[in-house]
Amino acid sequence: MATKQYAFYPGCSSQKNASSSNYLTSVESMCKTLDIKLTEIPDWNCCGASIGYGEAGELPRHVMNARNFALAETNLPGQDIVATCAACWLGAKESKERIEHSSQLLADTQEALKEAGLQIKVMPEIRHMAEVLVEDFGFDELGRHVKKPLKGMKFAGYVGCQTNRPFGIAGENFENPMYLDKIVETMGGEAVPYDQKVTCCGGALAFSEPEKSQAQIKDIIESAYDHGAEMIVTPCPLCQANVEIYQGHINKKYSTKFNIPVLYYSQLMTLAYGGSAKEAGLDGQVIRARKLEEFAGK
Amino acid sequence: MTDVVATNETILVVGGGISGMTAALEAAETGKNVVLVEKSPSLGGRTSQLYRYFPKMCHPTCGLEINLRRLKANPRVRVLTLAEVTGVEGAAGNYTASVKITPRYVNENCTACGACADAVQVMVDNPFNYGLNKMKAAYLPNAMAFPQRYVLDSSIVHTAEGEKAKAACKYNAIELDQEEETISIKAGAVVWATGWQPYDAAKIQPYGYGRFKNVITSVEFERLADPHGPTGGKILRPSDGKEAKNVAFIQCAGSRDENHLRHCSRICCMASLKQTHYVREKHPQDGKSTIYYIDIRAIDRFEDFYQKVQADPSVSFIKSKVARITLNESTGNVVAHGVNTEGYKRYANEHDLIVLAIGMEPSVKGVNIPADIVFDSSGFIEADPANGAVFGAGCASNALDVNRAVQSATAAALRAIQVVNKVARAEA
Amino acid sequence: MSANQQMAAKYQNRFLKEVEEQVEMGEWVKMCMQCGVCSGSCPTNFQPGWDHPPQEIFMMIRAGKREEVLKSESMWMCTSCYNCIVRCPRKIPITHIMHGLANYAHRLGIAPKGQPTRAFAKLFWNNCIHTGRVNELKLSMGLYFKDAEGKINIGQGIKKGLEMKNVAIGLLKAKRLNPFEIFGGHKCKDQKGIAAMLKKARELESQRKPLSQSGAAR
Amino acid sequence: MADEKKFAAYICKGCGLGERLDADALVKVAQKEGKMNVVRQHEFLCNADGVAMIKNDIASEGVTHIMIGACSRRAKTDAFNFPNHALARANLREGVIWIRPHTDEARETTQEMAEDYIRMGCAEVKAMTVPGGNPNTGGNRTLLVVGGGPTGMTAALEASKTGYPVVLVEKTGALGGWAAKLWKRIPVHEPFKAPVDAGMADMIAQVEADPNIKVYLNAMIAKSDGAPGRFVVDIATESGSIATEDIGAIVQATGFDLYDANKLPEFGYGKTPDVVDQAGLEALARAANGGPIKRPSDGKEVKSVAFVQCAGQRDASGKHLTYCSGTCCNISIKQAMYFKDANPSVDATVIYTDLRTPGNGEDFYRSAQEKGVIFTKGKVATVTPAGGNLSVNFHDLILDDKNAQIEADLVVLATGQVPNSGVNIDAAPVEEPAQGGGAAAAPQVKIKPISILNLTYRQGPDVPQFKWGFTDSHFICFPYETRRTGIYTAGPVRRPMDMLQAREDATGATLKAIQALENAQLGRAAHPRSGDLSFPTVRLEGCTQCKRCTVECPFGAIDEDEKRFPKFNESRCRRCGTCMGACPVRVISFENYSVNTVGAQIKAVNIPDEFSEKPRILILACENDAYPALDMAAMNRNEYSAYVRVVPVRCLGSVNTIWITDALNGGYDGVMLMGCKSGEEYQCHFVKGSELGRYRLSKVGDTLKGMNLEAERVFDMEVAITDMHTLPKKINDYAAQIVEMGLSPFKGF
Repeated sequence: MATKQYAFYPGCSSQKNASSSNYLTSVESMCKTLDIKLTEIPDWNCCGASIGYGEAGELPRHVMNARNFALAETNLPGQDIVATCAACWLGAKESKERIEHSSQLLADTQEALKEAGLQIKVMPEIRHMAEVLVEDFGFDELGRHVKKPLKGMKFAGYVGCQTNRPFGIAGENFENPMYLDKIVETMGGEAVPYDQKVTCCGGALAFSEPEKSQAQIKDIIESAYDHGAEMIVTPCPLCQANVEIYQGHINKKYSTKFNIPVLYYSQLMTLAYGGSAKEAGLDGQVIRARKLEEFAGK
Repeated sequence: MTDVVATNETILVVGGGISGMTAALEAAETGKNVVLVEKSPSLGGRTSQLYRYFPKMCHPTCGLEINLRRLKANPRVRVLTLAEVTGVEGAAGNYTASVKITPRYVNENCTACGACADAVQVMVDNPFNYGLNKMKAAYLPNAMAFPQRYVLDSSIVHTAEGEKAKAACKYNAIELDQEEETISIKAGAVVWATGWQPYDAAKIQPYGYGRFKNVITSVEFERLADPHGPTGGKILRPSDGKEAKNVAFIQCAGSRDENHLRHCSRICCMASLKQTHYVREKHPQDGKSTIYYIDIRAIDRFEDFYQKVQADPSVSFIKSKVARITLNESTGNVVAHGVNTEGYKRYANEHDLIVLAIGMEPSVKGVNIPADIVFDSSGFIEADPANGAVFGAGCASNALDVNRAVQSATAAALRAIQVVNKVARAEA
Repeated sequence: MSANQQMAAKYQNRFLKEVEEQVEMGEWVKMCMQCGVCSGSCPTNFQPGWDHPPQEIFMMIRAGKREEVLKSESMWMCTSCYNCIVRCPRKIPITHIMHGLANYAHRLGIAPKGQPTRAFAKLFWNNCIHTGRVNELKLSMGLYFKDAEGKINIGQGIKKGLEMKNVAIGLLKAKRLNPFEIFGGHKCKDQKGIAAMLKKARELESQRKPLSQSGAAR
Repeated sequence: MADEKKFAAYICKGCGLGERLDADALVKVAQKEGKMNVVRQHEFLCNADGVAMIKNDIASEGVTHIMIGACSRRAKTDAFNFPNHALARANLREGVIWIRPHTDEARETTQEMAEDYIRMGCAEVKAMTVPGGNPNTGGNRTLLVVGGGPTGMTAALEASKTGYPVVLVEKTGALGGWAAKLWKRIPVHEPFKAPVDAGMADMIAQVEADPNIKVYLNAMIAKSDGAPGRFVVDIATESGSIATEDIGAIVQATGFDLYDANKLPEFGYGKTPDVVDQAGLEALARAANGGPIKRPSDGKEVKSVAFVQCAGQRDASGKHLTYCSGTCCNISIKQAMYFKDANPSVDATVIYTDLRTPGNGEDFYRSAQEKGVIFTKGKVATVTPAGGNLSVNFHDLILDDKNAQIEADLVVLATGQVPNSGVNIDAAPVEEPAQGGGAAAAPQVKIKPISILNLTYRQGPDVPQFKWGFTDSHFICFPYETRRTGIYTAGPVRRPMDMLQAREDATGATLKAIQALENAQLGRAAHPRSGDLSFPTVRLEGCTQCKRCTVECPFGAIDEDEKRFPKFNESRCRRCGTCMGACPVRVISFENYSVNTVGAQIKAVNIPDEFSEKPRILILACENDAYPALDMAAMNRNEYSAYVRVVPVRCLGSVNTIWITDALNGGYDGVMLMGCKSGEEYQCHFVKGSELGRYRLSKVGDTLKGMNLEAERVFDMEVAITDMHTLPKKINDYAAQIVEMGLSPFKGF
């Protein structure tokens, strides 16, 4: 019987072979160490993401999330829903709040769910994985499992937007959240202070208006470099992807020489917990994290 | 043991700032007996920490001197410093207040000669200057301090330093064995004049107070401009002691904000307009002030003060709530980012120093007033019959400027007098 | 109506009321006190093409500038970073209002034609509700091979595809892009249920916010 | 107090005085030159033992006059407190050892300085008599309240509640003032969300039911004569008969009038009835009685209304009101709610440049927004008719649209308050030209303002005005400082304000009025020398009837009697001594502060001969600001010249030029005068004291010429209490300048 059990909501990008499958891999290894049992919500569906607004409108978006709530509640009663993706977490949390605040919306949601033979009886809690680590475990506990401290490695903790605003992690500061830096330090690494910690990466604009989002990504990477970071670490798949995979384009456009690996906190933790490069999903880096690969090899 | 003669015809005034002093003096000069309780070691309160007043640009210590003269001349007011009211029982015309008195470790023999301060080496934060500098652990709270008597910081009392101080005093003024005591005082009516405190600027995250040294609050700025202050009146910015010539003022720092203080603090606009004068006073040639505002609230007779500042070429106004402040790491300057809403103009302006026109929080907030009192949603004491003979005065009752606070305190004094007169008639 | 009267027709609350009825969180627009902290907090605001920041959009709504607002690109530039929400001194859900305005303009069919984010949003949603989960490959292919109006455009697709070649190869190497997604890939089992559920939801929504009595007719 | 005077001097050796000074020598000075009957020194004079010694001398030796040679008169006042005894203090600590270096070279001059201060202290105390209090008191305890609006009624009710009878005079036929004409008022309690009943009916009922309050309606003040505690007031009633009342003190609550909207033709006022001012809107709202508000022109229900803020206010051009009335934003918000509460579909727009809703007004503002009132930051240019409606043409400052327009059924102009303060007694008698050019539109008939109080005072029938017709007051620390003792103004006549503030103000003014009559009864002074029992007396046989005292008194305390001699009304007097300073023949004095008490000190100083190279500089320092500044300089151990001798004065206004000429004749090399800032932003606690003093001193030049001395030998400087860092330098510079100039030839005459 695992110490902690959660209804797992991986989200579209964290599926096998999807754009953040390496996130999934490392989360699984991390959870093994921490003795966390994640049970995937059966037949979960997409949260609609923020960008969903354009076409979907209000109710359909909430209904999509409501379906996941209902599925979680029926199949995994009493378990909090845990999302690893910032957008999934935010979308779900938002829908939960709205439905809870409007009886009208709740009624409509139930009516729509009925079409899929579902119903919300109890509204489950929606948590982000980082939230779980900080609140249900705490840094001391997370530190207890460290076997190989990430000594001498400098990371820029890139929190970004959606794990930070508007909800954020309880007790954190919107402008300068510290939890990610603390995780890095707990794993024995060094978190460099820099001023782009919560700058937006451009989010969905990365697809539709790349030049706009890439301008923002450039600022983030530049500042990370300027403040001596060797790698960037983030809790958000979209941030990870945006900041990592467009470096080539940015180099072309701004004639920069960016080549900085962008990782997930779960990858660092897996490694610090003694996991292999594979368990940490390092093979999933578009920009290889050589230093970490060597570290894992040792 | 502190002994205080008080009866049901006595008026208890809580708070020794300008409102409390006014209430006490007006009542005493009308022939009533008053006990004035102040929690810090000397009277004067927050106004005594201001350099100048708007709109006359005169000095608060000038009025304080008069009030102290009135006090020295008036045997009807009994002043207790380092004293805090911890409980009030009873009802209108018959209250008993418990007052906790913290030791000063210096008795009335003190002549304020300063020998103890010369002897002591330990330095402690100077609260009168909002901790912007340090002072000897044996200190006179400020140049105007009344009672004019030194204080020993409790941190040194039971140390060798304490002994040094004691040894240095020829007049047996230092009593290292003084202990905290609680006395109870009878009163027919209570005037609650505990004033206000600056809102915690660190809570306004985008402005980086606490993260950026050169972001300070308006109350701290007053100390920088004051010749009695930590810099002797030079506006030196905290990060590197460089003279600040290009200064920005951000209005509604905490006020008019659902995330912080819901009310408008009333004084901040005028305070910033006033403080632009400080910048010009210190740097007539190349001083530059910028005020970021939502609405300039230069109310009633103050309007022409605003018009004069507007006419000053060294001051610019930008209608905008600054979105965030960042730091220029190379220069130490702070950069205000935002949009001028008059016609949508974006800006990122670099300043030597940014002053947050910090909001006014009633001091009663958080402190539980030991009597069940009706507050408004901002924590100010409301005028309400349910309060019996406990009357709010000054900034404990509303966000007020000095002039209005004094009016409010004078009115509170009359309300208190009405109660004790009734008692007197009953007892006669 | 004379030009003057047309002018004057503006600044009447007609459009504001329309927004309150039709737009998600639209009832908050009237609460803005024009401090501008949202405008200053918006990340894309500091880039070209961002013609009206939120606070200005709100003022335009109050001023009855219906066409200018609904046809504006501005709302479509929201990156959902939520800076405006956390800083607004009136706690106005600005991000959602911007989304709501975009969606309303889209529903009315007067949102800017060829607005890439508008197109992507449509594409994304259809992609994700098709099987219940996003098919990233199809999504990106769609993004490249369909123009903003949703029409297939091979030439453009190949061009964009080439631009993105390195990215794609990178992801492929990293096993973060699965070519076989093109033949199905991730999907929910109960697609029927999802479809029915969403159909119902759309019905209900259009009942709650019937366009007919809205400004669309005007 | 027995005429038998016994003088005692006490010299303290504490705080380093013993080490730094030759105390025995000081004792000798006090005995030989000071001619003190008893002289003692003490190691630690201010402690229980030292004070006991003094009290013992009072008891056993019958000492009546005490000279303390110790610290500043501002220090240890609790210890050195001997009621009913004359007290002078020689400032040896802050005045001498703390401002002098502790060196052997300095020792001689330091000792000389100390000895002079002992001489001065002895001379002063010998010239003093113990103040006995003003005998010319009055016992009237009735308050006169002028004005029957909420301010006046509050004053009446509060006074009655405190146990004082009230006479309330209202010029109209009903109580309530403007407030009685309101439909609703701004809320003053949580929740600050909606307009509430103005509560005037209750208040009027309370006043009418109060046996302590006597109300005169349709009545005016025909004559106010006398002084606090003994005013005699004639009240002209409707019937034409005159009622006479004995009054102790007066509260003037004459309120405000609306700014005349006819001066705003550009906003269409007067051209169409559908443009109203705020009072006009209140009338419409009362007529509607909670139902939909109809517009005047055609009785059509108002579907859209626009509020124009700052109409004729905040106008730097001088054409209209310069100031902001402070209340109009909340009033317009309230009035917009009238419409929204009756019918939410009405379009209500407030056009403002700065929305001013301080304190919880912010809640009221938010509440209006929730109700759908629209706020537009803009500047209105014109209001013009447009097809049966009105078109408000303005510059939208947010969208920067100069040609923005709002069509409205009704337009409300927020025109603000004009104080109703009677005659401006300081106004030049000559007909002033019509204000600006703007009002010229309507040909102006100059109506002489009607006096409100009709005071029989020499200086005029009403209280002096401050700015823009608002009645005078110090305005910051001491809002109730008045230039007409015992007469306190309250409410919008002092400053534009809403009802809540007005009622608070009225309550405060009532206390001050009660205080004034109580103090008058005891013969004590009012603020700032509250409790002072000294009062001015005049030797009429010496008076030349030059009238300077009657003209200059900042408080209008002095009238002229039928024989045209000055008539002092002591309980109007504030003891500043300006009259004493003004008197060319020096016949005015106070028991403990006179031409002599200061003159004697000046003469007592030992003047070294002109070859000694030791100049003497007299400093006459305002005791409220300059003297404390010198004290604080000393506490900071900021050193300054040993050549100066400082004499505190009550006010620069009390400085009589004779002191200066005597000093120069006596061989002083220079005189520094330290007074407070004068002029519009005056910082003088006697309002005009320092200004009048300066004016007088500007004439000293001729005297100097007469003596053919350099003009620089008299130096008048403005000193603020914060100058403790700069003051010592200024003193030293002046001393150097004097040395440069050479010593005065008048020594040893």
